[in-house]
Amino acid sequence: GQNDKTSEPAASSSASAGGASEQVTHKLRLGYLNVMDDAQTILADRAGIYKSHGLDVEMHMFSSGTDLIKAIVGGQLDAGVLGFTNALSWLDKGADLKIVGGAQMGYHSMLVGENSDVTAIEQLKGKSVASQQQGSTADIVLNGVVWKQAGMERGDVVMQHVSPAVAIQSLAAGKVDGAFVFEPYASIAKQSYPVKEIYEVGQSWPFPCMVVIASGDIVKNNKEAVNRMLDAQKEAIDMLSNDAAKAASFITSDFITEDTLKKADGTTVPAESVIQASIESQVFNWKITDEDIARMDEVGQMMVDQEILKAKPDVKTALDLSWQEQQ
Amino acid sequence: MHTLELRNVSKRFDSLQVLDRIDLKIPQGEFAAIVGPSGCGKSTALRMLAGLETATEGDVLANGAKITGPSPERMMIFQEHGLYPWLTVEKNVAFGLELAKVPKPEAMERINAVLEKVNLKGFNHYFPSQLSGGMRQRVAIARALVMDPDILLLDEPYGALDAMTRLTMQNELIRIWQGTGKTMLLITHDIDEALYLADKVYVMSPRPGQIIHTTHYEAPRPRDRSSEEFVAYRREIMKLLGLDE
Amino acid sequence: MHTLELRNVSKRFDSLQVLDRIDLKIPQGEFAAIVGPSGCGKSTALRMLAGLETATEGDVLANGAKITGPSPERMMIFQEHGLYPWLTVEKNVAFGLELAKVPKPEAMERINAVLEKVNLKGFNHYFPSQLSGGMRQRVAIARALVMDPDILLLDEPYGALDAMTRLTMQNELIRIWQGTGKTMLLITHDIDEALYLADKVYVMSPRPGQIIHTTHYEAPRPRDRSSEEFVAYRREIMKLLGLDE
Amino acid sequence: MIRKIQKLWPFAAAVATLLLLLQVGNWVNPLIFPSVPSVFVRLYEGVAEPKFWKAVGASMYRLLIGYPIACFLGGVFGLLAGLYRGFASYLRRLIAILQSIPPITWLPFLMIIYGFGDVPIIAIVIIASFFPMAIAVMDGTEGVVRTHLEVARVLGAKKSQIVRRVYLPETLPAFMTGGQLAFGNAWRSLIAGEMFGSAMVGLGFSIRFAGEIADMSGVILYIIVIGVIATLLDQILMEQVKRRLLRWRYIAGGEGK
Amino acid sequence: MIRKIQKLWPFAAAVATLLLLLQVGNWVNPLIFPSVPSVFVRLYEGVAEPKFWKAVGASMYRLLIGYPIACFLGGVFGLLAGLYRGFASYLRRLIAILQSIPPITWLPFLMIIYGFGDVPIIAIVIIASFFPMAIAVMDGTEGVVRTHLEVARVLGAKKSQIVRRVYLPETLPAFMTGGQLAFGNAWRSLIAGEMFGSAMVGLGFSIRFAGEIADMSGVILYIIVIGVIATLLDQILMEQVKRRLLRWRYIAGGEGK
Ligand SMILES: Nc1ncnc2c1ncn2[C@@H]1O[C@H](COP(=O)(O)OP(=O)(O)OP(=O)(O)O)[C@@H](O)[C@H]1O
Ligand SMILES: Nc1ncnc2c1ncn2[C@@H]1O[C@H](COP(=O)(O)OP(=O)(O)OP(=O)(O)O)[C@@H](O)[C@H]1O
Ligand SMILES: [Mg+2]
Ligand SMILES: [Mg+2]
Repeated sequence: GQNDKTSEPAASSSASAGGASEQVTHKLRLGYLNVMDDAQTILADRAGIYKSHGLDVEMHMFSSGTDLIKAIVGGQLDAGVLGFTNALSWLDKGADLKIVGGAQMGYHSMLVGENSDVTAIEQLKGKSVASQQQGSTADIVLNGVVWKQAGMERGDVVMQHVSPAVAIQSLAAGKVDGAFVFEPYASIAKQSYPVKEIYEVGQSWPFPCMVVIASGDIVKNNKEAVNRMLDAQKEAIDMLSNDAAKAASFITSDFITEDTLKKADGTTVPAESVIQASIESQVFNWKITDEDIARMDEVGQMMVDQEILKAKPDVKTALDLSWQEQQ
Repeated sequence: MHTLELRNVSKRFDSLQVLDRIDLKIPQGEFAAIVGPSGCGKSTALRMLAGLETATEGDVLANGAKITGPSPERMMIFQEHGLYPWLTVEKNVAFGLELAKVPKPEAMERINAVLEKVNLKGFNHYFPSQLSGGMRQRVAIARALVMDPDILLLDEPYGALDAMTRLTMQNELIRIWQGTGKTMLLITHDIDEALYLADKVYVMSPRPGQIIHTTHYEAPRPRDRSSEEFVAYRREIMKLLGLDE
Repeated sequence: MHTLELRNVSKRFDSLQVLDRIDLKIPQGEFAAIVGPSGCGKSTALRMLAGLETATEGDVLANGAKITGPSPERMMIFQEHGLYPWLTVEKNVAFGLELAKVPKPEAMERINAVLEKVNLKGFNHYFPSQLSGGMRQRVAIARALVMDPDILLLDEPYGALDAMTRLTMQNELIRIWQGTGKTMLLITHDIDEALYLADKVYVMSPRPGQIIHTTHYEAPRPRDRSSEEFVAYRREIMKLLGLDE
Repeated sequence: MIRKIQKLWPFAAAVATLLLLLQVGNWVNPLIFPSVPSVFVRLYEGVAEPKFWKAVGASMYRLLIGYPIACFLGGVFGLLAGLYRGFASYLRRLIAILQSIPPITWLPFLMIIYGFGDVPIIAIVIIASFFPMAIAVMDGTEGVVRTHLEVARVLGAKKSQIVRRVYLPETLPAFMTGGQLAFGNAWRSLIAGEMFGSAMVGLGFSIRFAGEIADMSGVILYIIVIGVIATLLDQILMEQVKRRLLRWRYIAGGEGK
Repeated sequence: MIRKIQKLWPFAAAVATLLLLLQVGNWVNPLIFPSVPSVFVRLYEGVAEPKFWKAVGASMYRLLIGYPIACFLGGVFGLLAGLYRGFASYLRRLIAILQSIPPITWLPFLMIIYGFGDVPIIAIVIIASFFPMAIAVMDGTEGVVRTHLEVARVLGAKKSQIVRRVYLPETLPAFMTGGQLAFGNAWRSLIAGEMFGSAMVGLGFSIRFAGEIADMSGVILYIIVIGVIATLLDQILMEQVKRRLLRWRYIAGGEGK
């Protein structure tokens, strides 16, 4: 991946030459998380797609969506790709934010040990599961959808809130019975540890987990830059969906530092192929459909049920889908 | 001419009456001493003369003028010597001269002269922690002397020393004072010390302090602590202080 | 019978020779004193007799037997009094009795008797911080006396007191000792004090300490510090210590 | 009465300053800083909820296990080091090195070794508060007045009696100082551990959760609660214990006549 | 020479103990604890990478901005409080309250106000190290020997001369003590802030990142680096400065003849 990255600027400069006809370049400060959910924005940067759309982006990595959204609310960032629940929390407090586009559909796998007799969610009752921080999108969905579908509720399972890497380590070490993780951790785990997937939320309850959130300020004052950003991300999503191998060549080094990954059986696999598999497991989507909006509404209700929000938010007012409508 | 005078001075700290209508006159060039029980207000009286404390009633005068604050004319030497531990002997002695902006060469000359006088030549660059108790006390004296004050106020300068070093230091004090025309006022617990050094010994009562007796003893120095006169004066003062044997 | 004896004792700390072939014999019931310049090894000698220090050469004996460690028979009273600040007067005095497992009622009786003796009746439940310097020193003496030791070793017990309180305390010490048959060994800087209190005064040389003179002065007590004999002895000792006036 | 008020005014002024700062923040940016009245309303509502007390209880539980263990271990090590010079220099060095590593950095390890739940957080509390306790007791023991030891020997005390009757009471103030320093460390690491460990309940968790869900008045609420509890425990409880145990220290030195 | 070795052995023994513990951990559970040799290999490889030096550089940069600011502010406030009694009681209370709140809890606020990057972390470093500095200087100023002030007055010093020539040199040791305490706090909060703030570079971030990707030898590597840097800065640099500035304190009290 390293080599691809260094050889890439040549390609992007030719691309931006084409973009020169689109007059001035716009500066844009973007935040992202170093997870597969944000692959589109990472790829758009690493592959020079932003540049080719006349954008001069400053990329800032964050360790969580809750940190990222704070930087947008505080005015230090213009936009970012992150879970829409973060936006709902702050909209509830009166922050000026807009959801301007889609990014990725929710993907969260429930992993258990290979030799575990757990084969369905129901069987986790009374056991322990490692997942992300309480209040995160994953946690909201876990409680609002996964447990509910299985007829359980919060408290039926002992939760451990840790980072995805530690979650799979703990699962491998037998400290927990299950791990609820997203990509690329699920793929890495399946390759490196004796674990298996028993459930994936995106299959039974697809929802627009990650969205593009922009500050109200930039939407109002520089709509052009926002639109170009969404154009670029759309192009990146096309690459992710149609040529995962090429996309992987750009972004593998963001996730795995070594060139190869050691498998549980001692053999090795090339890092890029792990990332490629991870990309292929995801559903990226730049569009927010009416169905998605309905899901977002449902999640809003979950947040109220889980006492994260006081009143159910009106998701519609948070949306600004004018770019999408032009497509 | 009276260089130092307390005129009908009383002092109260809140409700505590410390001094009660004290009168005291010390002419220029005299060596006076005050003895009295602990807590009777000796230090308070001295601190007033130094300008560090004000009287509740009465007047505190120097050369007939009211004392309103400290002045380098009236140097006080504290029991705990009060040397600055972060300054060398030389710098400690130079402190007052520097404040008075005395030119460097003149200051150095005066410092060296005074250090020689107190027998500390060659210790210029020692820190106080490197000196013995007696040497420290001598630096404190040098620091006061270098200002060439008309008046020296000494508050139990030898309280912290052992009895033997003390005897040596007493002789040095005489040597420093004699023939300079300076006025000295010494506070001490030690009756022998007062009689050995001073021309006039004021005896104070317990709190509220009053001057109950004044001894004039004008034998030539060095005095013989075993002389009949000395012994008689001592006996008298001890009786006044209720220390009959 | 000699109750306390240093026989040809030398003491070195590393390469520092502190005591040099000291001989000393104190018969039972005698009040002896040691004077000498600072650092000559007085405390070291006393601490050997207390069993807190060992001799490099020679023998340290009590009643003819070698001293191997401290014993409640030989009580030492320290200059800094060493009271336990967290114990009341009563508990401080009781400390040794409790260690010796003396039954409570007997202990209380002895404590009250000794407190009365040192004039501290009624101060049983005071903490040391609530007492004056002189009172503290008396508690330290009471703590030693209550053990009814044959021997009292006093290391400059009045060094920290002012000259006047000191005079009072000296008289009390005499009162406590007289007629008890106890052996006393007092270290002091103060020649007057030694002569006023002791039958025998050992004069030590500067380090390495040697006994250079012994004064036998057996005037009845209380002694007159102004008597001719007293004054003559004082003058003699001062001369020996190089303190000529 | 007047004395009490005189003692209270600096405290009242300090609290007023902080509330004023918050209110000014609210005027400048109401999105980030809740107004003072709204915080009081939240506080009033908060204490009525069992969730709130569960958080307080969980934190107290961890504190009450970790802190005494640290005090005990610190006391024992400090006492031993104070008695044996060589061990003291060794321990001082060891502590100097370990103390330069923020306790929270051990979290990744502790979580893997002890799994989840209370143990890693309690371990962090212990690590954080062991050091000041050990150092204070070591200093105290080394500072025991030599005369006090010699008096005891002269009065006939054996080694064990000296430890019990001189070393212990004389180092008690050091234990108390160490205990107070250790408490500050314990409390800070407890909250930090709960914030960033895998705890699911506790004051630290609550504050972090509030931060995650953009509930800024919740963050302020918990900051206040954390400050109040620590102030109560430290200034009132600890000071009282100290005054009780060290009564002799607080008796005004006077003539006593 | 022999003296130097005598001074070094406790340090060597302490380091040896820690390495031994690690090695024992490795024997017990090689998955969690890397072996000592492997850590040294990692260390050797690590220092060759620019990434490593970028992390060190970022942390140092934040420390070198935040710490001096805290020392300066703490010194000024402490000096003022030492000179004015009323202000002192107020400041003490304010600090007592603020100090019971772990600095890291301000992070949610700081992150919104200052966003990402260095500022929130520097702010935490300042908050954490301001307190000990202010308190130490306050104590130092209040503890100025009265005789020293009176001597200066008698020798003819004016108010400003007294501040400059007595208060300042006499509180210098307090400044140094405060500075050392503040350094410990600054360092610990720096690392914690980098771990949990939104910093994407720095030693704290590195250790957290290693923990998140379950890279245990990376965690150990960074723990060692953090410990070594702090020990070097504190024990060597600070001690040297202290000895230089407070030369008179370190001169053995002797007869001087
Ligand atoms: N600043 C002060 N505030 C209140 N009381 C004071 C103050 N200074 C002195 N005193 C009180 O005044 C009385 C006399 O004090 P002073 O120091 O003058 O006594 P002294 O005769 O010098 O005693 P000593 O011989 O013990 O030094 C004491 O009772 C002391 O407590
Ligand atoms: N434990 C020790 N180790 C090394 N040197 C010591 C020790 N105890 C005493 N000394 C040295 O032995 C010498 C004599 O000490 P000692 O305390 O016996 O003197 P002293 O005659 O009591 O003096 P002072 O009158 O000042 O109390 C001093 O130089 C002292 O430094
Ligand atoms: Mg006085
Ligand atoms: Mg001695």
